[in-house]
Amino acid sequence: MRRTIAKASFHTALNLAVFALIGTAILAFTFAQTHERIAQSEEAEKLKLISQIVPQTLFDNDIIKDTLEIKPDPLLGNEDTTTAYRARLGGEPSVIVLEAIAPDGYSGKIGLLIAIKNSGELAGVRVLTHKETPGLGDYIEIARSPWIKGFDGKSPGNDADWKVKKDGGQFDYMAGATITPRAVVKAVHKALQYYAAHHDALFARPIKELKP
Amino acid sequence: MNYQEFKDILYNGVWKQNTGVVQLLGMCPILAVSSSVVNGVSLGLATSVVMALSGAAIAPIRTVVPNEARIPVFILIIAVLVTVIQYLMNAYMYSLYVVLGIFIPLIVTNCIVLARIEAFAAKNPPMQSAVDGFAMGLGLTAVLAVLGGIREIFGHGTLLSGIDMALGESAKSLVITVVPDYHGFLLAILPPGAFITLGMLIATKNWLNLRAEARARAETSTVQTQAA
Amino acid sequence: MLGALLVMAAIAIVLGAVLGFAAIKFRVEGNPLVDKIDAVLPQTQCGQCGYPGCKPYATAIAEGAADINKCPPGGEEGIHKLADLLGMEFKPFGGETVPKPKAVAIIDETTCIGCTLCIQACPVDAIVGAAKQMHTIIAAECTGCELCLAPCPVDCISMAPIAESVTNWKWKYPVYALTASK
Amino acid sequence: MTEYLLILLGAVFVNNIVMVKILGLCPFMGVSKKLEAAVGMGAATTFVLTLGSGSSYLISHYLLGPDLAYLTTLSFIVVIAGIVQFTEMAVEKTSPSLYQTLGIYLPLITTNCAVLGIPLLNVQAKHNFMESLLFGFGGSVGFTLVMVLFAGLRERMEGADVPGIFKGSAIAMVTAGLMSLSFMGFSGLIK
Amino acid sequence: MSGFFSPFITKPVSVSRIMLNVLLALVPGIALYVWFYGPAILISLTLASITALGVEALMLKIQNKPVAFFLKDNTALLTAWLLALSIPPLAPWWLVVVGTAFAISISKHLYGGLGNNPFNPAMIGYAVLIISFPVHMTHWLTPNGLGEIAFSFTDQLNYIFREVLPGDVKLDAVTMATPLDTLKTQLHLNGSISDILDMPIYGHLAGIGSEWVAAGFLLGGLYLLAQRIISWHLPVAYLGTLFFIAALFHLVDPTHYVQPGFHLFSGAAMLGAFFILTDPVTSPTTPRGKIFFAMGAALLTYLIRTFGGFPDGMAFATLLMNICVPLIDAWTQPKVFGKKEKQS
Amino acid sequence: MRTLYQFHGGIHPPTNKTQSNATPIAGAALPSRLVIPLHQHVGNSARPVVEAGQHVLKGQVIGMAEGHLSSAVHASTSGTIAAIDEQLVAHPSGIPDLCITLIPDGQDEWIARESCEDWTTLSHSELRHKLRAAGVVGLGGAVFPSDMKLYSHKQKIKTLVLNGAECEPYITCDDLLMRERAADILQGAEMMRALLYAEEVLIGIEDNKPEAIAAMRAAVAAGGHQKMDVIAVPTIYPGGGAKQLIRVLTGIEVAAGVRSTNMGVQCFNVGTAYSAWRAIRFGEPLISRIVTITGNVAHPQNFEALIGTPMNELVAQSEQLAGTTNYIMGGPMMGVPMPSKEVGVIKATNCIIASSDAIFPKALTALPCIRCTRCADVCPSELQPQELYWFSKAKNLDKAEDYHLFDCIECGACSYVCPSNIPLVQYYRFAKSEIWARDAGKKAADAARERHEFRESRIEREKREKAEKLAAKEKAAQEAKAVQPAIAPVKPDADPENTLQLKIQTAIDHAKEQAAAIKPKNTEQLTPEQQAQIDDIEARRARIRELAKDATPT
Ligand SMILES: Cc1cc2nc3c(=O)[nH]c(=O)nc-3n(C[C@H](O)[C@H](O)[C@H](O)COP(=O)(O)O)c2cc1C
Ligand SMILES: Cc1cc2nc3c(=O)[nH]c(=O)nc-3n(C[C@H](O)[C@H](O)[C@H](O)COP(=O)(O)O)c2cc1C
Ligand SMILES: Cc1cc2nc3c(=O)[nH]c(=O)nc-3n(C[C@H](O)[C@H](O)[C@H](O)COP(=O)(O)O)c2cc1C
Ligand SMILES: Cc1cc2nc3c(=O)[nH]c(=O)nc-3n(C[C@H](O)[C@H](O)[C@H](O)CO)c2cc1C
Ligand code: SF4
Ligand code: SF4
Ligand code: SF4
Ligand code: SF4
Ligand code: FES
Repeated sequence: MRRTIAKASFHTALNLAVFALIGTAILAFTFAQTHERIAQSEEAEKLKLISQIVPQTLFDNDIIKDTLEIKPDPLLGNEDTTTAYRARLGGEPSVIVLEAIAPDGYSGKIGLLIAIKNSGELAGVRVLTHKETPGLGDYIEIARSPWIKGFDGKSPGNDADWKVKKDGGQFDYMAGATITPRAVVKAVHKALQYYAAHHDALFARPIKELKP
Repeated sequence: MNYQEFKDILYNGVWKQNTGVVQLLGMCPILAVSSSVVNGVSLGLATSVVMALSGAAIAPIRTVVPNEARIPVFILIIAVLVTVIQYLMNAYMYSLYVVLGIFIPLIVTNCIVLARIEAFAAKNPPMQSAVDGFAMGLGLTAVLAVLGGIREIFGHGTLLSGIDMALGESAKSLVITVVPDYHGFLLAILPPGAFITLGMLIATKNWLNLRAEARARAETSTVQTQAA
Repeated sequence: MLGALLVMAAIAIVLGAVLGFAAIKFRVEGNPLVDKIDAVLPQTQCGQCGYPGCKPYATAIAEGAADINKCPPGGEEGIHKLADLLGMEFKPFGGETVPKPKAVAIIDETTCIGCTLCIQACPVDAIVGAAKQMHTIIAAECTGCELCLAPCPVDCISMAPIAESVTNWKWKYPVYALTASK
Repeated sequence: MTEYLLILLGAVFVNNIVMVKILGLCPFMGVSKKLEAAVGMGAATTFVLTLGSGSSYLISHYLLGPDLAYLTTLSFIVVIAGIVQFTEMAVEKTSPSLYQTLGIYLPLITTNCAVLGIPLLNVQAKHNFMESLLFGFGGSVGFTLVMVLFAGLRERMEGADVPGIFKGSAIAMVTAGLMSLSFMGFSGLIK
Repeated sequence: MSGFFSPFITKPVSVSRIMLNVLLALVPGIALYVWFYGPAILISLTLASITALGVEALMLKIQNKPVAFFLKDNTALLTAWLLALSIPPLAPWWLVVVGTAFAISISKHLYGGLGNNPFNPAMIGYAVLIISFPVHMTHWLTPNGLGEIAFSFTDQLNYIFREVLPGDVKLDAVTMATPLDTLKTQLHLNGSISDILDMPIYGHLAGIGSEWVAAGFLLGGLYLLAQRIISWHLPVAYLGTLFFIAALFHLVDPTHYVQPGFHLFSGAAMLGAFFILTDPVTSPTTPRGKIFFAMGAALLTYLIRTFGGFPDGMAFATLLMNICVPLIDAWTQPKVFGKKEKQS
Repeated sequence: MRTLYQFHGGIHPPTNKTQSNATPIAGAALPSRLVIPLHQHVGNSARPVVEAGQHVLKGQVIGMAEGHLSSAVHASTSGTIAAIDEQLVAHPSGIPDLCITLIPDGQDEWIARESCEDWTTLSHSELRHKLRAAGVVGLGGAVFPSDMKLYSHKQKIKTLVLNGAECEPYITCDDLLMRERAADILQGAEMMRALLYAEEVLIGIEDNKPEAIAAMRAAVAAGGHQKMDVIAVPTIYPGGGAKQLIRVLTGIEVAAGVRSTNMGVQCFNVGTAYSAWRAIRFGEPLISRIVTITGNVAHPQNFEALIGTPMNELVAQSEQLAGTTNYIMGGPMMGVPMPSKEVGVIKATNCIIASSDAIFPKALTALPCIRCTRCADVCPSELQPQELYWFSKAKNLDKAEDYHLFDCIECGACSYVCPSNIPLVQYYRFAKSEIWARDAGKKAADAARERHEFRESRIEREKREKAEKLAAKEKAAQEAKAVQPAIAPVKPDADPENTLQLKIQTAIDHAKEQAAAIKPKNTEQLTPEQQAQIDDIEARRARIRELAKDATPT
């Protein structure tokens, strides 16, 4: 009995191991072949998104590489460390791209990508993630409506303006769904305040290079 | 493998034993990824490739593997194939990869893959197994395409939206707006819509089968009367 | 690369060893499913399913080699039971396999020559008689399998459908035509 | 503590793996014709999924790490398949009565995509060990719950006067759709 | 033709009479609705009724069932009315049509029609609509006198059928979020209960107007009880549980959780307790089962209203509990005669 | 005052009793012919003991009780047996059954009767034997042989319940019997009490029969019966069901599948008590009973009718009106429609309703069940009729059984209140018969499996033995050969197949000759053993033919 168990165990183990090794080898090979390309794709994608809100004319550096780690901050609403991207024109800081989270959406957190010009003026905002009601609260997505473009060019200005029109502010909303825009407006406003508070640190060198 | 055999396997996979509307296997991707034609077809094709390759890979080694390790080994092979495809998609079709999300690795556990391997590849030679896998995958793709089409039209009023993700920017012009200024029947693109639409498809297949049977019966009876 | 290989090899070896161990340690014999299927079959032993009897058919089903809609004496109810037992979809009779009304065999005593061929054919010993004497069928034990018909050299056995009487009469299913077309 | 409770309840109701996440549908459709079968399948899945979630966490955290992340799928599924195979053999031998109820479902579990889906979601959501376990357990309890409810509905519907072409899987699919519609009522309950 | 078998006599009750009585019981609520909100609701009731009868006839025809025979049973009409009462009266015509058609065709006739459907058709219709067209489903009419401008019957007709508003009027001026919804929104914005309830849309117990509509439904419900068309178990267990849970939360934190009376008289609670949960086809049949069912529905209603993503939880609570009905029924079977306790 | 209990549910259909209970019981005219079925009771059919053409006297046994559970059948009047054959009987199936047709000779001449002044002189088993011989069966509807019910097995019975409830609408036969023959009923009750060793006798009568209650109370007082109570019970259908009445009178719930005797109660119909008394005291077998004739007739009334009287002859005496469609035996709730108007009155015939479209309108087309639970509210067995219906309709027999289908007493209260007009009871009857048939089939299959397996093992054994024998023989032959190689040349024994063929061929020819001749019974020149064997087979064959004719192999 003992011997057969040992033998069977050995046999099965060997079998499985051989296949596992072959499989792993193939996988490792594929990974090695593609991972560079994957990283590139991911970067390209990110760049595509960033370039939607950061005008081509405002930078000449490799934004993706010019990054900064941002620690959790109540003004940004982030709970984990996020990455900020910095656009420079002729070496001078021009735009910073921050990630922020609006915690009080209708059905949860709304993730935002916010580009702020050196002047403190907004370059653009995009929604990264959200769980708002499809068809009602999702007009904040660029794919659904241009609403989010309403932030373009806005500057911190008067606090009272940073509300939806219904509450006496300057931002549009869709009737029947004000919770969502309220949350986004509030979050963008706070991000601007964060920027104002940390402007210098944000553009400080050295540039943290992405490891290959 | 002759032509007839080839045709039989194909017919079996695409229509008679269709995974989506007959065998009801591999349904998670069918339901989750069929909110548009492009998504559906892309995952369907990826699955077809995996099925064909795994059929071909497993058929020759089926005798070597001891019984108790059979499932782990088969799964291992499938997993390797899937991961390879996943990386290729990740590298070369990034946006599509993002949309299909978790469902690419889940091809591994897509029941239809293992089910076909157990039911077919474990008993047949590699060539046939590959064809069978691919035919099954095609059947799946067909269901995904129809389902995706219906849901997309009802939900958004468009067809082929997102084709640029698969074929590149230039393909954007292929998107068809079926109903302009459409309100959007959101139910269709949400999970309930997926279930209900698939239910309708199954019923349609049942109906077609019934009709075909009735016609066949009518034919045989005319033949008989003629003979008489 | 090496790390990957090592990790996977380790996982595989551990798992394989455990499985191999389990395969021997936990080996079980027999297939209780066959008995369960056999219990559902009508035991007519007629072979209409294409197998020499109910048990062989049960074995074939258990192995997945036979469809569940092959036993006419079991009727649709039998198929339903098999489907339930095996977790499969119901499948109606197809082609020539259709159930017939229940019947018993009757030997016409005037022509029976006492050849005993029917006795040898009857799978349930429902025929009594000895060589060169009239044979007779114990109706209560006859399953109606018709296996005795073919061997009889003088065709003295016929099947008589079991007639409905006050004792075996059944209440009918209340039928209400709920269709628009009368 | 509340956090753990929310993960658990969220996995059972709000983000039900079948109704909302659309995973594990094949057993959901296939093994729900009879109540007992549904219960058996649910119990078997709960066992394997909880164990699988835990061991996947350990593997991804201690064996793979970030460098070998590309082996995630491969290693998870191989281990899960192993667990399933081992459990099946062990149960068959040690407890024939349990095997009667669970046995035939065990091999089917490997091809339940929830079994791989949940560990992968765990990795995605960066759950810690306890959270992974709870998420796995909650997910499979949710799976069991809807399986059992669905089986109840299907057993009842056997007597319904469903039009011919919808009999069987078509109406079951529609029912699953209406169930999932009902489950949308939970949305937003846990944010 | 039916067979000729015992019993040869039957009591003269019929399904259509029962349903007619239920329709009748809805009238007080509808009358009050018209009184407070104007006649728009009558338009959607008519629209829904026509659609329901049309779709029912079509589905019967396709299945080769006797059309007139089934149309006479009044159930399609009842489904239509209950659905029309649960969607905003100003909803565009196509919304009513889509909802009713879905309710009758998919949730009723795919299952074989009357008596076979596991889900409450009207509530399926409602759920489909609120998920698919949330915008239109949140535009409720402002009660008479509260709105900024008068909104005449022709204006309402114009809006329902052509989605146009008279000249300078904005939709916001004639519609509002329901009292429940407003409460939720305001709480979200950190309002406190007492401040919120001071808003002009609230009356004695709940929304001005809507509380009276609810009272109308309560009256109709009492009529149904008196007629023995429904049993007391469901409404009492539902309203009781809802009251109890609401009271519990309210006692713990009165600034965030509104009074229990508010819950009973807002949204669909009254309508649901007497007319929706009580749908005999989709609710349990055993007395104990009815109580469990209603308690579950009340709990879910409260949770969804207070913490969930929808302004009212009635419909989803009903549907979720509908799923459980077969099991509730199976597990609450009463003991049969002679099997109670062993006597010696 | 006694506390009465309640049972769940029940209904109050219009009673329609006043039509027929105003006139006293009339004697029915002697019919032109009597068709007496041999199977009128629960249990085995009686065995005919007369021959066609034979003259019989009133009360003469014409059918013998066969087996343990059975009852005798008697000639209802004197006359000639015209036929013993299959005829339509009072059974809903409309399938003919074995009947004895008797043409009365008009003399109405009794066979010698054995009366008994004092039954206490007889032993209990003698009494039971006499009841059995007199063909006394339950007249409350179940026609269960009464002698069987009067056997007090070890456990002691405390209460004897006499069922005079008569809860079904239209029927008044027990009412009239109690009004007119109360003393005899009570005598029967005393005798039953003695047989059962019961302490008390409770007589339950629905309170819509005040005259009967008064008459019975007067008789109790007059007869000086001790511990015997006449109790007015509320009028509610089915208050006369044995379990319901026992519940109302004693508070005991007789569990399903348990006999009431296990709980110390036994229940008899008042008519049964009356007939039992007549059988013992006057030696009169059960050849007549009180039958209510009502419905579409000019003079609804009760008759004392002979068993076997064609129903139309009886109804004619109440003057059947135009528009009568068919007859219903029993009441409107549980009665059965008769396959023909000519079928004979049987022991179970308590009432014949001449039905017309006005009295019992055609059932409306059923709608689907809306689960309104009105049926559950009235079910006296506390079942969930809507579930039973759902599963019966779907032919889901196991589930129907799980929901206690067999506790249904088929009272019809559920159908009565159903707003969808569903013939619920029909579905239950269907499901019950299917389950019985299925269980019978299952038993047969098990028996067949056993026989098959036995046969297999026998063949296996025979083969083995044969092989062993052959081996032994061969060995012997070889040894023999080795010893004496040249002596015995092996016989040219053609292979056995062939010989068999040959034999068969001759046999076939022989058979053909025989068939040409007129049915030669080759029974001459047989040894007594052979004769006995053949007789045996013939007898068995006769029995088998009978079986094949009327029974599933059970
Ligand atoms: C099903 C449903 C989903 C909703 N989803 C959202 C949403 O995603 N975002 C939002 O702002 N409001 C949503 N609402 C509306 C809110 O409940 C609330 O009515 C609204 O935000 C108040 O806006 P108002 O002040 O313009 O009336 C939803 C309402 C319903 C019924
Ligand atoms: C399923 C269902 C959902 C409903 N939803 C709401 C709701 O969200 N809020 C509400 O106040 N009334 C709702 N109603 C309508 C109320 O029953 C009733 O029509 C209400 O009194 C109308 O008043 P209101 O305009 O103040 O809402 C709903 C009705 C049903 C049947
Ligand atoms: C629904 C129902 C109603 C019955 N009603 C009566 C009745 O009114 N009177 C009666 O004597 N037996 C009635 N019976 C028959 C009794 O249950 C019981 O069989 C009978 O009283 C036993 O007495 P027996 O053996 O003398 O017939 C009824 C049975 C059922 C199922
Ligand atoms: C008391 C009562 C309540 C009902 N409630 C509803 C309901 O909420 N929704 C609905 O569609 N039908 C309702 N009906 C009608 C009917 O039962 C329903 O259309 C069936 O579900 C259709 O099969 C109700 C009927 C009654 C008698
Ligand atoms: S067909 Fe005949 S032999 Fe085969 S299983 Fe059925 S009864 Fe048995
Ligand atoms: S007697 Fe004939 S029909 Fe009957 S069981 Fe035997 S072989 Fe079959
Ligand atoms: S009374 Fe009729 S409709 Fe009502 S539950 Fe019973 S069977 Fe169904
Ligand atoms: S017939 Fe059966 S189910 Fe119906 S009420 Fe009577 S006992 Fe109950
Ligand atoms: S594909 Fe998900 S369980 Fe089959």
